[in-house]
Amino acid sequence: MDIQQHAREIGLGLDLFSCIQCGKCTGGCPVSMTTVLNVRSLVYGALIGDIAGPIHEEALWDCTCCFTCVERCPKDVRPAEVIIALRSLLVEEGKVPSTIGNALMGIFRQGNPLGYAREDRIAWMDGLEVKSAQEGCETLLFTCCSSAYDIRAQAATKALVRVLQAAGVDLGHLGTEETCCGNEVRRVGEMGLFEMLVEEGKPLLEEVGVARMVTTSPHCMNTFRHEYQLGMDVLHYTQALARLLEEGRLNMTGRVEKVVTYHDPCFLGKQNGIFDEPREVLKAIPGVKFVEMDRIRDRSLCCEGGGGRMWFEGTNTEGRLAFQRVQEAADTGAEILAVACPFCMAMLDDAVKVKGLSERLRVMDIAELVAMAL
Amino acid sequence: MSDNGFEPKIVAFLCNWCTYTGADLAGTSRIQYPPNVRIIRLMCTGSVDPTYVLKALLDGADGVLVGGCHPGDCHYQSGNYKARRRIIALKEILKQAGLEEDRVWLRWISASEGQRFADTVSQMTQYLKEKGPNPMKKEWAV
Amino acid sequence: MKPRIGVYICHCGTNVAATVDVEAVTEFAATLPGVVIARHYTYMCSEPGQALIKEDARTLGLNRVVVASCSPRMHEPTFRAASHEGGVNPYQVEMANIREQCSWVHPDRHEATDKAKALVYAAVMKAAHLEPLEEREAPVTPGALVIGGGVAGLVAALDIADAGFPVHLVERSDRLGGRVAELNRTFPDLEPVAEWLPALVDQVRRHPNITVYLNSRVTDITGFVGNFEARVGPIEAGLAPAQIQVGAIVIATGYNVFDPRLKPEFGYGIYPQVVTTLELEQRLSSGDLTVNGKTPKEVVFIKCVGSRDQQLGRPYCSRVCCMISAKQAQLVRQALPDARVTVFYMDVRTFGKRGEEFYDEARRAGVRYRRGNVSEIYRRGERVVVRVEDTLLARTVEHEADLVVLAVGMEPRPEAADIAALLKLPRSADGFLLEAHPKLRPVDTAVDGVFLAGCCQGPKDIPDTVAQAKAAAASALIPLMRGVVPMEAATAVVDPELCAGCGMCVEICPYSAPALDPLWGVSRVNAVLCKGCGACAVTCPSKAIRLQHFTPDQILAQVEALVGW
Amino acid sequence: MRARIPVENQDMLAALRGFLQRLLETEVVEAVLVPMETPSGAVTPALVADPALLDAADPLAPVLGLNAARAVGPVTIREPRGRIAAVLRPCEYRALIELVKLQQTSLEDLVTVVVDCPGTYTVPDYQKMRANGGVDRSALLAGMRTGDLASQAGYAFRDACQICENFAAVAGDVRIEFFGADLSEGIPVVLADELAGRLGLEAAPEDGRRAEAVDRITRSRIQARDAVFAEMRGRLEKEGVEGVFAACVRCHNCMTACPICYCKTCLFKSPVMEHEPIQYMAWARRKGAYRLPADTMLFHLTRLNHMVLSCIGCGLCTDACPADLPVGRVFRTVGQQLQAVFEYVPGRSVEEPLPLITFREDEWLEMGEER
Repeated sequence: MDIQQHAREIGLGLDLFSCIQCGKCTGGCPVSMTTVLNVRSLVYGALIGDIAGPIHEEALWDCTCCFTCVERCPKDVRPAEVIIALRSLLVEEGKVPSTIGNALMGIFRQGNPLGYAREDRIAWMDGLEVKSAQEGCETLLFTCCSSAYDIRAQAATKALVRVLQAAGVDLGHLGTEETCCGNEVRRVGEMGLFEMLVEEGKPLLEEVGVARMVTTSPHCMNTFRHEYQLGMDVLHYTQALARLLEEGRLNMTGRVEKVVTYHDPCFLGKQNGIFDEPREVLKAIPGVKFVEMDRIRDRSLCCEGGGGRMWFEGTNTEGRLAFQRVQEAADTGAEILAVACPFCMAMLDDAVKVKGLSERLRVMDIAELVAMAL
Repeated sequence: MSDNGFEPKIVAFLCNWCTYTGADLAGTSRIQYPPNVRIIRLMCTGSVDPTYVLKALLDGADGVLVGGCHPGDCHYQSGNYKARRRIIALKEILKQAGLEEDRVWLRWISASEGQRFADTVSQMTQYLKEKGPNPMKKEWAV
Repeated sequence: MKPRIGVYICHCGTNVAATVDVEAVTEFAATLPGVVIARHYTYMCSEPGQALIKEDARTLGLNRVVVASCSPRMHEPTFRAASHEGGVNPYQVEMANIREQCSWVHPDRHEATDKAKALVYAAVMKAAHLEPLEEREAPVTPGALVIGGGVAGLVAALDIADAGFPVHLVERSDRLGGRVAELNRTFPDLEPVAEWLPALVDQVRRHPNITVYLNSRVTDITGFVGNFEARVGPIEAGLAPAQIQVGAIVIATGYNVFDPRLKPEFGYGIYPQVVTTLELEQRLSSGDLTVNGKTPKEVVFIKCVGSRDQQLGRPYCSRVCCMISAKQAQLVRQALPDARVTVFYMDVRTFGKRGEEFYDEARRAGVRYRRGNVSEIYRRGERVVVRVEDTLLARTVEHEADLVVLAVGMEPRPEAADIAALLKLPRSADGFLLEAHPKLRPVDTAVDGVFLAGCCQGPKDIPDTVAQAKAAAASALIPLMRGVVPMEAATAVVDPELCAGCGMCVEICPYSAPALDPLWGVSRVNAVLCKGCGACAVTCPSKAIRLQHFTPDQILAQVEALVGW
Repeated sequence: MRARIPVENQDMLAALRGFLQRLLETEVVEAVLVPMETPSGAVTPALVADPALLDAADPLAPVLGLNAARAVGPVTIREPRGRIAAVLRPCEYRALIELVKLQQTSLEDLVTVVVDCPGTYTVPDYQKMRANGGVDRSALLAGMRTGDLASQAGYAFRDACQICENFAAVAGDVRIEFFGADLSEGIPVVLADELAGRLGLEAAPEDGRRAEAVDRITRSRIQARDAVFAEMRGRLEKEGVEGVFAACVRCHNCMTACPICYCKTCLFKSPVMEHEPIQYMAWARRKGAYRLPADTMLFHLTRLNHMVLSCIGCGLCTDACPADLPVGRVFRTVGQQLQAVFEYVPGRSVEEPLPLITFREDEWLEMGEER
């Protein structure tokens, strides 16, 4: 197969020669126990230019791009990039799972993976006054496609806008010009589309001329920070809320008398080191009793929503990590599992229903909890 | 090219630990280069007095090569950094005083860079051949 | 004295003579000012060649010798010695490099001969200006300073003291013995530390030549090989510091163990089941291996914690963890015969004497070695789960354990940086103190008279530490036993009549060799500190300070010869 | 603090003398180094310990025969010494700062009194002016007020003064400011609060016209300076330094007059530069002819190399040259370029290290690495 021919190029291009095959990558890979994907083997295959043994094409799509393998590698190798490079080859050959293909098409045509109409991107604003960023604002709010279109996520988006406005933030939004950030596009290996999104998105964002952008999703924040080279401060909304708290601008007069635990999103925590701000915000909500799960921060468990997995079930639909995760949350005695990412919201909300935990546990966005306390 | 059989004279001030040894290596490796360069061994480029360079130029040397250890490699910790400033100052003075600063070359050449030493001498010889003789060679009133 | 110069052109077999017309060069040399005799010979470095120089020097009354042959980096010492035997000052010998920088690189006979003449001309001109120099010596203060009271410091101090010299041993903590005192038994013999360390400490404490300073640190060091002055300050404030004079210094400041909190994936500090190898030593000493009141059934060792890790800036192997793990795994097997003991490793490096055998013994004792670098630890009930890919199975496993031991690596002590700053000692990128040469001078440092022992130079086990301590002691004894240290002859000197006291030479010298005399306001060079780089001489506009053997008149004479020829 | 030195009867000189006398009487200092008029009418620096003799002090005499920074050196260089005040022009103060870095003088126990300078005349011109009706000081003071400075009819300011853009007192323990000052309420002075207290001076508001006057003169001086630089560069390019200095008689007067040239014995007067008789023959044969004394251009180029970075532009070298060579102009022209390369301003601050005894590892990284 073609992948075999390209393996050597991948090995050279990603400078895999530091790899000592210690297995730390695969040992930490959240899906390595449920699928045949073994990232260490792939690195080895790419390194020696013989990938025929370890490759299992469909399993390549199991990777959630949580980057635990990258964060843990003692030799500064970036194992996940091998998977992305191999996906890229599959994309070029058109060997993409149909659901992922549809998502990419939706982004290409309508600027969102759900394929909804571009005009409907601001439907969530119904009942809110949000300024057009193009007319000038202090802070640009960037809504993830999920935050804009997904009904459950929309509620969190609305709550966030109410909270930010209550704190006096001069907020603007790109309106229907807002387009998918492409974080997952790059990670499923569609490099051409990703480059196009950057080429079109970067001038749009920069022309607004704001010093600060706040994203609803850690995924958008990640690509804007590391792959767009924007001349602005890109914050996740939990960071923005923590700052507002510190400046005394966020006043919560209500109470949320609940036991709350928190799930670290991989793109916020492991990949960008933002562990404390979400916790600070939750602990500041009057009435909240905050409890921790065992696997948190650097050792958090992935929800399996990243890296294109929002659009692809995976080769093992039984042993979902989200099922484990909601059980762990329920075991802490928490009534609310707080999240800070629309993908985590979708995956965990679903898992609560499947595991029959709806009576005991609710999945809520941090912004929703703060809004309840306004 | 204005060769005309003109053979430039290059005086080289080389540090003992790097470039002089590099020149020795060019020798033991039998790497040929033009005989136009004549070497004066000093312990360190930090001891190359600009007055020596001026003297050579005013006497009529067609070129002066100062060779030392690469930055960070000085046997005496920092002699090459000091030399760098002095040569920069000297070249600026030469330029301002209407003398030809491009006759003075500073090069970092390590003990293992025999080839680089030979290449440098070849380049400099060729450059000076094209540039022509130092006018000071005939100037008696200096 | 009017120059009487002998010039000797070497054929170097055919190396020079095949390309350079040695006879023509010799004839030319004979015409140069001051030249009394010019000869050429097949091999000047041979016995008869050297005899020629000696003989001429005596019979013709030579006071300068010029040898045109190979690079001075090759045979300058040879010809200096030969000339000296003939009564010529060794510093009035000059060489013209007509082999490496002439015959070997310029094939044209005419060109090579012409250049050889120029080089000989310049050498003769310089020789005429050369001054006689004296190789002098400075007396040495008998005594050594040993910094650090661990095994390395103890052994080094004992050896120097046994050789009859006073030793000042400075230790930060309130006891001697260092890290080894925290250990239970040592590999590969499983000998209890208690059987030999207290005796070593006692020997040091009772030694009449050793003064021990506990709770103390070195706050200042000045001087140079043979004559260092150090200030030893008590860490507790209020006590008076001691000022001590020594001829040599041994640094034995040891190491710190890696703090595994910097690898958060292991949950160290969160789970009581997770301990370090150093903590297990203490548990083995006390005999209490229980966790949460229960005897462990599953014990896991994790290797390379804080070693071989680029992310943490600790790319090096700590060299002892594989043996420590093998040792502790065996001891755990002995203590808990019912427990399963598993070691997760990236590579097993049990090198050295009895190393591989010790690894064999560990496996034969029932220790299971599984290849895989543990990625994560989390809780499951009363146990913890070690999540790791067994790379030989290519399968990720969740290995439940009651006790997890992290084989933590070594890292430089922060105090070593202070000592390095005091003495201007270089450190390698990993922060350990740097030896002068990795092969030939492994216990020396860039500063003469300062030596390294033990883990301050890099991770090592006890036998290597002791070997290095004994080597450092022996090296430190060289200046102490000689009683004198040689001084560079070609140092800078100041003409006080010319010196205006501007202090620029003081500013520019990296070795603090020149200093302004407070009484006379002129610069003076401490010849022992001067390394002869000559940076000072360039700085001085009136050339009141000059580097001997490379003086302006000597170099300008060379310039004139080379341009003039 | 800003204060005013009281003036009576419009007599500025008397006011300044009074100020200096106050320094002595209040025991701020034990002596004052100040330009004094000798009984025969010459002006020279002198160290004055007797307040009564300060009646001959003339800090406003527009003449510069030597750079007083050189005179400060011997009286401050080491302990024991007296506490003194030194009255200096800005160029003298800058030379002093350079000499501090070269450890030829010390700021310890020294009160520097820096006076705004309208420009000075050479010693011969000044003597001639005195003999022919005197120097019109009120015209100079008026010019300093308005920024409309002109030299006296029939005379020109010294060559260096005509292109001097650093004529205003901007540093020193005491700054005496004439530029832009209307002087009716006294002479503006800037000094430390503590010193003002000891001298009994009270705070006074700023005039506000100083910047305007200084700016005006600066602009015209820079214009003149740049014209000189352009002309000098043209000459150096065309004739080379050997052409510009062709008429040098090797008297070394430039070196003697230079306040920065601090060597006890110049390298070019030392045995290093003595040659064997046959060496001269070799040169003469090689070039056909050989200029004597030898090494004349080497002398000038080496002097440039040794001290052009510290050249503060007082121009005394030019005045000292018997062959009327534009020594100062060459030094200033070359100096401007070189000082810019090292971002060095001579005389600005003792904190700025001399460029050639310091270095940074991360500078000129491409230098020497050419392939």
